[in-house]
Amino acid sequence: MGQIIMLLPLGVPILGTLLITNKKIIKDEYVTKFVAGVLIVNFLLVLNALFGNQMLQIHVLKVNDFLDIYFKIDQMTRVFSLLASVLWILTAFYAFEYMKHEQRTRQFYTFFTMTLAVILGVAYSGNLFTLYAYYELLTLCTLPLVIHTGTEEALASGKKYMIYSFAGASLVILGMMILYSITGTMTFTPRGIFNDIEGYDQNLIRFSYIAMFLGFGVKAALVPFHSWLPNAMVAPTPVSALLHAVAVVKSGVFSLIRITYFIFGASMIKAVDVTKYLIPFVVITVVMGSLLALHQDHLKKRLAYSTISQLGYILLGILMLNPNGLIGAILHMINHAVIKITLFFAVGSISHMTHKKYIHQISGLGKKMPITFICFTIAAVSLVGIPPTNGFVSKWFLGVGALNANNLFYIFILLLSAFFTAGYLFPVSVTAFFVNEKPNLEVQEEATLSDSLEPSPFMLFPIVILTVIIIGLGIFPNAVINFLGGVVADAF
Amino acid sequence: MQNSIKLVPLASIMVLMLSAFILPLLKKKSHVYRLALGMMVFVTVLNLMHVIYIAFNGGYLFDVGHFPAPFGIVLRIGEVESAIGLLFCFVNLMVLWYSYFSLEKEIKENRIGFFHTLDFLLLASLLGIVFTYDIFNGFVFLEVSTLAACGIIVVKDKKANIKAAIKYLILSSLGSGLVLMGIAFVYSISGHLSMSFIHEALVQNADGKHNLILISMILFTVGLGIKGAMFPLHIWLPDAHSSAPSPSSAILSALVIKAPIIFLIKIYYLVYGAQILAGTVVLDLVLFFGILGMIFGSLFARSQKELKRMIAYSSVAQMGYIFFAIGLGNKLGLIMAVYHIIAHAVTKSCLFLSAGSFIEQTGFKTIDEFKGIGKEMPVTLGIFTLSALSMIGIPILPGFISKWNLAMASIESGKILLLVVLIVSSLLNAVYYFPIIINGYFGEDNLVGKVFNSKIRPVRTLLPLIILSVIMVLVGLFSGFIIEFIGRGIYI
Amino acid sequence: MNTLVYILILPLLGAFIGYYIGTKNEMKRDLFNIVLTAIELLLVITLFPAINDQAIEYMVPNVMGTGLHLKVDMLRYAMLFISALAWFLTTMYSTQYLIKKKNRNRYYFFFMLTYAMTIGVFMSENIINLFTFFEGMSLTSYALVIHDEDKYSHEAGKSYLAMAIAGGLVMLFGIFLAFDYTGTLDIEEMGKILPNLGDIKYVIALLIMFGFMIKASVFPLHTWLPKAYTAAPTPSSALLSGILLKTGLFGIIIVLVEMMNYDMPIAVLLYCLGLVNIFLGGILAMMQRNIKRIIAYSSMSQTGFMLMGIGLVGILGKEGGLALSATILYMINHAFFKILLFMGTGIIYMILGELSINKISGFGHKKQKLKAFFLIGVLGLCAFPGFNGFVSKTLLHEAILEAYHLTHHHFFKITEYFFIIGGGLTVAYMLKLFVAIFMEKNSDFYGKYNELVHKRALIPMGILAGLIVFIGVFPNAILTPLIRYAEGIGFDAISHVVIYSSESVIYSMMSLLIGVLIYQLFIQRKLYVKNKTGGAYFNPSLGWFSIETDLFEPVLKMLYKVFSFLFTLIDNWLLFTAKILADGIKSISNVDIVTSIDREFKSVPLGASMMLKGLKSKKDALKNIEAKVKINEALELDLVQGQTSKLKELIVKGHSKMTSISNSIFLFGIVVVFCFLFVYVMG
Amino acid sequence: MQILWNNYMIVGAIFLFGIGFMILLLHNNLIKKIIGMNIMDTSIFLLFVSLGYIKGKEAPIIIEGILHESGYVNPIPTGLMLTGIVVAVSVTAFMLALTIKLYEKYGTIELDEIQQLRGD
Repeated sequence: MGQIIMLLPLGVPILGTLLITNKKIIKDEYVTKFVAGVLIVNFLLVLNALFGNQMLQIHVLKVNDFLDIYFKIDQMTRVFSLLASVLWILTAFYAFEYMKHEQRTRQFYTFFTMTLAVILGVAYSGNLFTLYAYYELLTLCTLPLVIHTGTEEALASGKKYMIYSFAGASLVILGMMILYSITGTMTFTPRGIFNDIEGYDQNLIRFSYIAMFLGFGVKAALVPFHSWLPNAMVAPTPVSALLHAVAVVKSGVFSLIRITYFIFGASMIKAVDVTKYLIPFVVITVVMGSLLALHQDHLKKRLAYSTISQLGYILLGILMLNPNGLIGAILHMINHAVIKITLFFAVGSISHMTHKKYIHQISGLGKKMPITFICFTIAAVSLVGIPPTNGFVSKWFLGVGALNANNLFYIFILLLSAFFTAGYLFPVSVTAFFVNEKPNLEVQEEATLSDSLEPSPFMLFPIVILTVIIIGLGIFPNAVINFLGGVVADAF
Repeated sequence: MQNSIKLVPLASIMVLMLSAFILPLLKKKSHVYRLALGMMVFVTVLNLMHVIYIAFNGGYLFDVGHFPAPFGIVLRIGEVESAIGLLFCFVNLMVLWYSYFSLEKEIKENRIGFFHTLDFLLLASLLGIVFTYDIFNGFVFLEVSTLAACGIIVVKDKKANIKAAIKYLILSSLGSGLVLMGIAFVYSISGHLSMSFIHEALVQNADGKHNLILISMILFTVGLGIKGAMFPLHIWLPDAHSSAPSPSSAILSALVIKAPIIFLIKIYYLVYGAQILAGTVVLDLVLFFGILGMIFGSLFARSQKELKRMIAYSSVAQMGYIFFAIGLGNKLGLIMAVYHIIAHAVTKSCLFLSAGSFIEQTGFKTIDEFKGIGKEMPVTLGIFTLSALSMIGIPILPGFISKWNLAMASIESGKILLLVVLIVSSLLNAVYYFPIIINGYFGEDNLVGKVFNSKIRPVRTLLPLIILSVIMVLVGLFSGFIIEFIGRGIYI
Repeated sequence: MNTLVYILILPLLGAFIGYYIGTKNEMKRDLFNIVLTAIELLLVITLFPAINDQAIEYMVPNVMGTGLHLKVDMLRYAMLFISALAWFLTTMYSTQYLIKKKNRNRYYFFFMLTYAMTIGVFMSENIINLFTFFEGMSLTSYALVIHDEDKYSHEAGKSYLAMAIAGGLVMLFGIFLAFDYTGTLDIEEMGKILPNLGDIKYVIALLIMFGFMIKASVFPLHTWLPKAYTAAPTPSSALLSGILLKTGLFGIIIVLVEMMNYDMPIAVLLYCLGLVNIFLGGILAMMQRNIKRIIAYSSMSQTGFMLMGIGLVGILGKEGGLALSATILYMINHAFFKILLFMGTGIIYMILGELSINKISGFGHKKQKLKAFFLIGVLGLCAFPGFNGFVSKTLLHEAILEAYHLTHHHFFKITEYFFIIGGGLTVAYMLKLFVAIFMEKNSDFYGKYNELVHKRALIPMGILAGLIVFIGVFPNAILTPLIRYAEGIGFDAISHVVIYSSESVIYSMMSLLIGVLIYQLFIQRKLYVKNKTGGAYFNPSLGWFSIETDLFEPVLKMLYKVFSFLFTLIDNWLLFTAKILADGIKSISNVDIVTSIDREFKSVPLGASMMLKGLKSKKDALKNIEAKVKINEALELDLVQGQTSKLKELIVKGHSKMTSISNSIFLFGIVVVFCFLFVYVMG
Repeated sequence: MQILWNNYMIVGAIFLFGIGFMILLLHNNLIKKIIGMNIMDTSIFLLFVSLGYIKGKEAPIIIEGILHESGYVNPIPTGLMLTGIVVAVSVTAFMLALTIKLYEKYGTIELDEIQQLRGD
């Protein structure tokens, strides 16, 4: 019985999607309420999966030992599913308001809910085959969201997103094939499936790990395959906020953690010594992301490049192969998700209210939209890693992890990139608050300068809650850290 | 009852032959349809029971007319033959059921009877090829199938049809000529025509006649290669498929090019046997043509303008997969060849029928004109997408299963580099299927001026398509059972 | 115990409540702020008896992961006291000063936040908390620096923030290393482990001190100071130079004393940097015309003195007690007279809105009260006997002599002379300032503006002046608790110190004399240009090589350009190659191919055919390419150009031809032959 | 060369097959192609029948009475070739029908002309 309940979080969103599609059952005005209901129910289900501590697992379809859809809950699943469902609800509220002036909202909500089901699938998957199946489905059901606006440019960026994702997926398949031919099993077992180090063909394992790392790296915006992310910014803000800051890229990172610590195992990777091939990619991602963000004048593009650089942090944390590094990576996964989604929401509400997309246009806007910009600044401060906020906590663990791997170069890279992060985030809030030449609000000419342009409570409410979470996680991080202790216990 | 089930293969051929000649006698169109469908349902049910029987009791030899082996014609019925037989009957039933609604739009009124006759003859000869254990008998059935296939191409007498038919007939008769010459050489060595006796003769005195065996093997390969659309010899396929009416192009692509391959496999492993085969390089030749087919088939498909020609070239690519599987030479490879025949038959017929209904409803031919068709015929494009996804290799669907196991087989046979070929070709598949789907469903300018559900076909006409796609998904889901079932009957 | 937490939380809450009240009514908010800072001052004062005998600590569990660990000993208490006093006085002062300025509410909000952060820095024992408050302080003080929102303040704010964050990150690097080697985050425990770590400890010390050095504007990292102080509104620049400068020095003391316990090489380094700061600050201060800039450079040179004091603490080792208390006293005194001077300039700026000496010379001639307070401030700064500056300078001087006796190293003898000359420099630029503003006679300022100088602005200056004189006259009141603290933390007992001894007075007279000499000879002669309307100072140092604009910026810009070019290349290498490939194929496919030449003649229009008769005979010669080329040149007529068709069309036509029946049979033949070859060759 | 000499039958058949193929390949006229195909088929039948031939034995046709069973040539290949001939004839018939249809549609059965016409 427990297992059926375990499957519910996956089933409910899919059921919701099917219901949304036909107009008769869900009339147009009930769509948003229905979506909210589905998401909240799903959140409760994920919560109850959180507290049951026994190892729930279920083979939905086991044909042969390779082709089986196998779901298992462990600490890592809980972390990712909780993060995803919380942020999904907040984005839903934000989207209800934001999508008012967009068209084809029904199609948007269908794929919006379906993506949640797929993300939870990725979180719950117990073996690499299920993970790969959901990973492919993720591309398919996020594609319509990316090309939602339907313009020529959106189609082009959708095409590019597709090409990158499928190339990545085929790399992953390549790696999986070789792995399966060596080991014959692909279920996630703590500390990896290779119990003894020798007895396996070293360079086959090395080749398979590199292939899978780069394959999943495409979704985690690793350097050579990252340029789909800035282009995907053409999507409406809730999409680019949720998907390209949280869901899609994090599923890439989540799967990397899965294969590194639950398939190959840290000891095997150390033995095979494969990280020295991958570190250059990661380092370039970190520095390049933040440096190029300095160039972008378009707000969302700047945040996109910042995502690339922050994901590089997480990958660095994974490749450190020590407990502190892993905690730092997962913590940064959570913190970055929360911070980046706040930044995107703030940028979204700016463009929603004043149709301004460029930094030079938003001078003096801070006085009109104080709450939005305050939250933006707090999130920016946290992303740079200034102590009282949560960004610092994860940078702290990443730093300590780097030291355990006795590699000072990582810390230098982390701090250099933190400096660039300050370089591209603070000017935004400075121009908003402190630059005071007359803001040319041609749109709201008749609106007197004094009245505030704050977005409606639906949009503001998620932003404020997320900022509170940022500060709360920053000041009381211990709760999260010992929650992650469980994950590290599995991995090492 | 126990041994009467063994009559099924011969009975189904006989019944089809007889009803083929009764059909033209009927005057009214509805009588023809009712009789044809009735016969088909009857034969399919027979085969279904036969497969179940085989599943429990395994294969057997059946002497036609109780004449013992060397002289009488013997039918060898194993797991593979019964499965393929069931597949052929089922697909033919679905295609006929589909054509029940749309045939009169493509063919003149009085030709419908002839179409069904030719179709039954074709099916009978295909079943004959699959079941027969005597190579000359196989040759005769081969000839009958060629003429019948030419017939159903020409039944719609337009300029392109006739030209395509002539080209197909000339090339096929060339092929049959080579096959006959091959039979002549094999007969000269062994003095027998029944496969088992030839095999024993070849094994005893194979030493002296080495290059005769080699020549005959090449002749068989090239001869049957033309009929099975091996890559360089596939030129007749695109013209034949694109000009023929959609039901017949579905039959052509799904069944007609499959039977010769089964015959080729039987000749390789039942006549020559694995040892002699391993001694020669013929399998590498087949592998080479398979790889060429996979890559260039997709490349040509990408550059096609018309929808049906594109799908035709995709068949060439998929046949490339089958020849690749045979060329690997190990047991898993052969099993995957048979499995891919089943998967491809179901998927391709689905694709051709949905493409046919597009062309029939909109009257357009080229892919660009099908932009925004998703709005007008959502369900049909949905089915088209599902089968396209299987082609591309989305997990759980059959396409992925066969790609995955092919990779395992190629690793088993030690040729790791072939993985890259597999990956590249599945990527190329995606390249030419996705634009149709994306432009069908999304894109601002694609959907302009398209009325929702305007060109929909009534649901009952779509029923066969829906059943086909459901079966396709089931073939994917229960691939484990199918592979294991085929594995029991494979010839190595 | 929890008074420490109250002291920390009060200004934090006050900031928010003040902002809320501010939106309602300005007057109420000013009153609220003054009352708040007054309470804070009282709370700090009540702490004194407890601190006097031994340090008090308080631990708030698992805030910020590591818990908030607050500790106040005498050193920290001194810092707390001056910041509480300074904030109280500047709040009173700024309520009057800011009337003309806009968005005051935001100003007070960040004003109070900086106050909370500074208190946090002085109180925190855990290095992470120290770092947190330190970073918070730079961010909130940034808002104070760019309060005027004009181009100049933005430029100053940018370099201030950039250096603050860079410093913070380097410090974080040091903290990482310290945590890795010592395993603990408490400064005291670190102090036990770090000293015996081998040469890595110098790397850690320097990295951590880097952040503090920026805030203390030590030599190479001082470039932000003059810009930030002049750009900021006067009360905040007073606090910036009075208190925030001290946080930097406080950090350096913590690292040297508590973490590294008097490590000799670091002490010597600080000592030399102090010297450099003194001279650089002094010379540049002399050159300036803007009075705020003069005082800014003067704080840089005073920091030099304090750095020398800290260095001496390290050098003297066990006997460093006196040097430590001298440095702390110097920091207290410097806070008082620096804030006083800034308040003075604030009043001038408030009234005239102008800061350059040439424009405001003679303003203060008739303003008796302002003149008196300003004079006390100047004398305090110049270490005139009887004022607090004299006390701390003589103590420092004693420490240098003691260091000389201890090490018998001539280096200290020379640095003692530099010490005196440095004092002289201070006197020189202070004279320049005072004489120009208060001594010059300037008719158009007679009697005017007296009523504008309000009581609320003058009271704080009066209190400060009183304190300066009090410490000057009764130094032991402050000195004895400091000395007891120094003995408390392990220095040797300090014999009774005589301040007003004869040779100390002689030394201060000597530096005064040098100052006057420099003023007469250099400033009057060189910098003062006589022209018909009277004199005007000019500032030669504008053209000088300034580290920031000539060294840091060009290097950083170049690096930035190189790397961004490299990364943009990496960024779209995939698109780049794809585009090149696509263009390549496209260009190949539509290269023009001249098809057969003979057809061309058939299509020649009739008129031209007569002309071509003669050429017909050569028709068959045209088959080869060379002939064709020659014939083209020969035919200057506008002959119909050879029927050209794109290669692409050729391929498509070829393809359709290729799939015709006869060609497919041909292909079949080729494949059969190929198969035979393949099998036999490979077989 | 000795092998070629003593199974001249196969060589002849292959040679005839080559001629048929060349006709099929080079002539544009459809009828000539059909003739070429027939020649190829007959060459194969010749090869097949020649396999059954035993020197000095007669064809298995009953003229007077049945000779001793060893007197006859191996009958199986000849029997098989009956079917082969039937197949070849039906293919030729079908081809000729298609040629007529082609003529109706294109007005010519010269394949290169059809090629140009079809250039649409």
